[in-house]
Amino acid sequence: MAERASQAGLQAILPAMPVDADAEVLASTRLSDDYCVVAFRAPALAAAIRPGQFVMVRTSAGNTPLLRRPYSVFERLRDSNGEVIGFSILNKRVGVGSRLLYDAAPGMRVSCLGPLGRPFSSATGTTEAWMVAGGTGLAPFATLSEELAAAGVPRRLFYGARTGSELFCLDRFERLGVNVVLATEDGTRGEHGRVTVPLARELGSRPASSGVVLYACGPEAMLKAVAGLAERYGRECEVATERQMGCGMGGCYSCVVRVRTPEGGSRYARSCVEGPVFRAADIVWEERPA
Amino acid sequence: MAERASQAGLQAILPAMPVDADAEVLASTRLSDDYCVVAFRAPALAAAIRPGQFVMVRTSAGNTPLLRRPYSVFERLRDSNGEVIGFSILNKRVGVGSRLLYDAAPGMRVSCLGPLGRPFSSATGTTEAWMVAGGTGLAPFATLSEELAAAGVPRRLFYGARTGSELFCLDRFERLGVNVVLATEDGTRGEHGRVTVPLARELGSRPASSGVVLYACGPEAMLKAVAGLAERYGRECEVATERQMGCGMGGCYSCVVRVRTPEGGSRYARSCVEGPVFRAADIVWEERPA
Amino acid sequence: MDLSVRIGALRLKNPLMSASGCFGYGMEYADVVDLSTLGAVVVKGLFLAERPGHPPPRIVETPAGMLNAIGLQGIGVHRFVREKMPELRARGATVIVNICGTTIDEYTEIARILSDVEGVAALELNISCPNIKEGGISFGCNLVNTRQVVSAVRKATPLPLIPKLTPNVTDVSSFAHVAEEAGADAVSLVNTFLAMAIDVETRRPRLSNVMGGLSGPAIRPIAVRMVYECARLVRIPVIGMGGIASAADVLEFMIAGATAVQVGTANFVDPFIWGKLESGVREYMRRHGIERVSELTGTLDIPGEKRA
Amino acid sequence: MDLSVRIGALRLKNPLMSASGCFGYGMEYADVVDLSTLGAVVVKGLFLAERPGHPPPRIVETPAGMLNAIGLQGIGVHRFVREKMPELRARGATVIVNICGTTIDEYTEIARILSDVEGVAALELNISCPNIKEGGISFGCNLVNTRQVVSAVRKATPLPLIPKLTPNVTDVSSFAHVAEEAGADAVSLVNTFLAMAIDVETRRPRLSNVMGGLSGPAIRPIAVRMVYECARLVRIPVIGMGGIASAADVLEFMIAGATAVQVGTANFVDPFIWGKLESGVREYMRRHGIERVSELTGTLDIPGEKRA
Ligand SMILES: Cc1cc2nc3c(=O)[nH]c(=O)nc-3n(C[C@H](O)[C@H](O)[C@H](O)COP(=O)(O)OP(=O)(O)OC[C@H]3O[C@@H](n4cnc5c(N)ncnc54)[C@H](O)[C@@H]3O)c2cc1C
Ligand SMILES: Cc1cc2nc3c(=O)[nH]c(=O)nc-3n(C[C@H](O)[C@H](O)[C@H](O)COP(=O)(O)OP(=O)(O)OC[C@H]3O[C@@H](n4cnc5c(N)ncnc54)[C@H](O)[C@@H]3O)c2cc1C
Ligand SMILES: Cc1cc2nc3c(=O)[nH]c(=O)nc-3n(C[C@H](O)[C@H](O)[C@H](O)COP(=O)(O)O)c2cc1C
Ligand SMILES: Cc1cc2nc3c(=O)[nH]c(=O)nc-3n(C[C@H](O)[C@H](O)[C@H](O)COP(=O)(O)O)c2cc1C
Ligand code: FES
Ligand code: FES
Repeated sequence: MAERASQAGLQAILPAMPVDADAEVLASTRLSDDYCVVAFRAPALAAAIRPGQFVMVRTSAGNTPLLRRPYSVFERLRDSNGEVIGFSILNKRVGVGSRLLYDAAPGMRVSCLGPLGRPFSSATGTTEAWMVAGGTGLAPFATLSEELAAAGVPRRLFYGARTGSELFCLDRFERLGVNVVLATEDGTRGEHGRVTVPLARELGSRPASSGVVLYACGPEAMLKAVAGLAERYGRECEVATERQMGCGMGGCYSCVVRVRTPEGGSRYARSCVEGPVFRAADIVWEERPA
Repeated sequence: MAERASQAGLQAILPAMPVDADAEVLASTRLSDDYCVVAFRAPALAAAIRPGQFVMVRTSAGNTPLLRRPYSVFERLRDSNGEVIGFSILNKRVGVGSRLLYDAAPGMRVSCLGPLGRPFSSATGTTEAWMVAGGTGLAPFATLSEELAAAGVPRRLFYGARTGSELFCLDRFERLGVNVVLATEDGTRGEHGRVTVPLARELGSRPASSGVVLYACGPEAMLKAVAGLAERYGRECEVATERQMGCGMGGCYSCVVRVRTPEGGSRYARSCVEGPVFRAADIVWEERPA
Repeated sequence: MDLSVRIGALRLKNPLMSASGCFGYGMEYADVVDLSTLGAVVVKGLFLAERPGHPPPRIVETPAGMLNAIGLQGIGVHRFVREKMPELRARGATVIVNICGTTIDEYTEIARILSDVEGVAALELNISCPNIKEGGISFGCNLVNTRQVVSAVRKATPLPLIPKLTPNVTDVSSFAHVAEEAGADAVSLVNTFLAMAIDVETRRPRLSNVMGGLSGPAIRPIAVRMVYECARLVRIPVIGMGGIASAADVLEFMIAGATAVQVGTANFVDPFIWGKLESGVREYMRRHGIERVSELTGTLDIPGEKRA
Repeated sequence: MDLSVRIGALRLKNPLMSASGCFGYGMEYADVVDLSTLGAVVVKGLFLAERPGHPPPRIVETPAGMLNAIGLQGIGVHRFVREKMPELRARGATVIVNICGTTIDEYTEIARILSDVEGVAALELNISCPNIKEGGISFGCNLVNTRQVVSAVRKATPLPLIPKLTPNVTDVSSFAHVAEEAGADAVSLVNTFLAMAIDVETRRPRLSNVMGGLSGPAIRPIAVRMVYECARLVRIPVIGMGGIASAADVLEFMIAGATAVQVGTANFVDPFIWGKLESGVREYMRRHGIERVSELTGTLDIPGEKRA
């Protein structure tokens, strides 16, 4: 019942049917030895994208790897006339598929299936939006920042990484009028420590009436900590989860997140269709996938 | 016994131990929609190569395809000082591995194992050498022509293809002082018909005492026809066979050719170690692999 | 050109079906595939009751394949009938329901319930799931149990009955034979191969369930062999699957003896595969002058052997 | 760091062996590998007499794997002893001979002959080759036959005896168990999976023998599972193989329960793999503070289960 209800809700949010774009790599920009931004030409797909949605990228036409890899859409790309021509992803090299994307050269064609999944709730009407990003968890916040800017919602980004050289694309967020708060675990830039340190302080210093909404994306431990802070300070919070995904379409049931049911129990929800964005309060955080 | 004897002979001919060169692609020259020449930097491997030998090329670092692919060495490449710096292959796109090679871009690194197999018998002392090539069977004759030129042996190339646009690199052979006789099945260039048509005529017009030796490489049917002509006209003939090869090193027993034994019987010989070059008279031509 | 095939009393538009567990309950793919164009939609395995499934990680990728141990998370047969069937019917899908049980009674009860449901075209009897301890594969690895469960369900339903065989046995064709004797209208194979993968850094299994089922192109050559063996032995149709990812793979299974095929893992990789498979099969038929796709079934030509 | 492992009375320098049929008679690789650095060289399967083998095509590539139906072309045990053993001895190789027979008498006779040959370190009893009609797999798919052939060969030789098991059975661990009871010093597994591939354009089998054995990375997850099952059941060492292509794969098999491993198909792809595997294993041991490689065997850590 619960599943059905939320899926019905979903359909209302997700009118766009996914397409499989035979996307040309327009550019690949290396940000470090591990991180890069890959830009794809895919006008129809990109035009339909909403912040928080993802694409399933086929990193190899062969069998290594066999399955597609999920990536948040990072930027929506426009030509000089402002027409949407494609999108980019922020990719971190961690294994075989992300390595192929890291090495992708302009001109290559890559099959990208999307847009997929449930986006962030519309930020219109929000008093103030705080985004919390760890590592590649930055990705969904570029388009969200655009949308917030268009809606005139004050926006802030808490952005953490291991070290200063892994904080990327800050100018892009500053250009969008985002107030950026940085934290690094080794203290080389911004606050020393996890991104939740400045977040906790700022949450604590706001009156409960100030209407702050939280959006988080990053490592599981960070999401859990942000969810905890949101609960403690009584803030609405949405988190974008990153589970291993076999299909991205609801077909395989691999990508599950344990969520609460209205009846007080819990169930496994497919994060590719009911997520990747969930209300933090809906997730049963005790359980932790490997 | 027979196997042992011929292997002992082999060792005498093959002093070079195979190496696995992490070869950089220096250039890839497309000759047509299907054919290309790929040049590799691999000085040690190239220096050891003898005409008729082959390399096992790992066309993908992943599992698609899993096994290496055998290729005749086409050219020995030299720098401006005449130092051997690498080799090239003449590649026809027929399937997954050859397609990857067709698409190989300069700078890529490709693992090449070689030199492997038994080369053509030394041509020194031969009165006149006639090479017979069909399609990519042209490949081993570039280095053989060089060797023949160095030894001052008169040399001739009968070269056939389906159509005129699939006859490649003629200038290279003409520069080496090779007399080139062409044939195409559709008659668009050279003699109309199979390459064995001009070959049979020329063989027939030579006195038996004229000391012509034949070398052939190409499709199985062509090899068989050339072997038949060699027998009919009493010429020594060596053929370079192209069997499916799993390892190229004698390990898997996949690449067998049926050869005669001294005792009058026959046996399967591994073409990667006892060949790919065989005396045409040693092969039992009746049996035909798919 | 006639792509239709016959599975017992059931006529399918074409031989292409989604494999159970790889296509959700069908509606998940309604936006990208016109469900009515598939030979059949085989839905995710259903137990009588809802099941939570195993904790993640539930899948792991392996060379040219994947392991899964979903644990048959599912909504149970009642919710399926209520919530999913109306939509599937509305889309014109030919629905085959994959049914699972831990006891023979559970199998027969699900079969009885589904027999009365409009739009259920056939039942696929899952006696081969490697991911649950109770039931499932324990039926499928034992000839006596296979006979019992197939016979019992046969009595419980008039619907076409398709036992799905496990490849984790010495002689799969003997299971096909027993299923035929027990009244099956067809058999489908293969389900996944029991397998495991270990993270050597942590020395832990990569799946929460320790073991899972291997699917994908990696298993295709074994699956083709098994389909060939079964099709030679039994007279009922064989539905082949295991690693199909192209029209050539569809044809390979049919030539080996399959009347129809299912596609699982490849649908994850490319949910738009269905049109490509169909047009690839059509193109082949055109090229080879084949009028009816069913003519292809079991036409393997072994040099030196007489054609069956 | 101690890489040595013990297989019965036999001490091996390290756990890395060539798989039978994938390394010729050993000397083929002497130019690229110092044979004395391998744990053991397992040579190509030998019958008593010479065998011509099957006509080509003998191999075909499949996704992340290959099929072979070589048909055990071979020089027979007598020529092997005369022509190959002296060279192998001279190179300091630890030689394990893979023996095949069509009758129990043939197995025992080969075993007797090899027992007197200097430098033969152990016998691997091939009761699992899918590529010959007579003998081979017919012994390996039947528990009674397995017991008989292992017992008989056990009586015929004092050499360490290693039956090689086929994966084409429902429960491979029961075969390991029977082999142990019949006096085996170790078991090795897996041999190849019976499989086939069809050229859809000609509708003919791609192998002259119609069926062949699947090897390579594709089968690894199934092989790891089988090694795990056997190692849990028997006390004798298990030698694991099937798709090993990296040091991580070696470690995966050992953690699953293997005392040593064999590498087949990957040696075709990279004959220089041996040094890479050894240094990879050493690097892992360094990183994890492991002094003896044998400590790794069977250390799979299943959350919630007690460590064996
Ligand atoms: C909705 C969603 C959005 C994502 N957005 C981004 C993004 O914008 N940028 C980005 O770089 N990555 C993103 N990821 C993660 C990305 O999908 C994985 O890094 C990628 O799949 C790894 O593939 P691989 O072949 O390189 O790694 P593999 O070789 O498959 O695995 C290498 C390592 O990465 C781990 N891993 C594999 N898949 C995942 C996963 N889904 N999440 C976390 N760890 C994983 C494995 O456990 C293993 O330790 C996202 C994931 C999801 C589910
Ligand atoms: C000693 C030797 C030297 C060779 N030299 C050359 C050369 O100089 N230039 C060149 O282009 N090719 C050469 N070949 C053939 C080349 O190895 C094959 O074309 C290649 O392996 C095909 O790989 P693929 O992955 O593209 O084809 P696959 O996808 O594996 O197969 C595609 C088609 O090609 C056929 N095929 C596969 N392997 C062979 C083979 N070994 N011989 C013939 N047909 C095959 C298959 O049966 C199939 O029909 C040589 C082969 C040998 C044994
Ligand atoms: C994620 C996943 C879930 C599956 N669930 C089921 C199932 O519920 N019932 C069933 O009979 N088979 C199930 N299977 C097996 C498939 O239906 C199919 O038999 C197998 O995957 C082989 O086909 P493939 O290689 O095309 O995937 C599942 C397979 C996968 C990959
Ligand atoms: C070409 C080839 C020939 C083989 N010959 C034999 C053999 O003679 N005896 C045997 O016991 N196993 C034989 N095998 C099986 C291998 O020894 C090994 O069990 C199997 O290939 C799995 O390991 P891999 O995936 O590392 O190749 C052969 C395998 C291949 C690929
Ligand atoms: S990724 Fe397949 S159901 Fe979510
Ligand atoms: S290719 Fe392996 S023996 Fe010749």
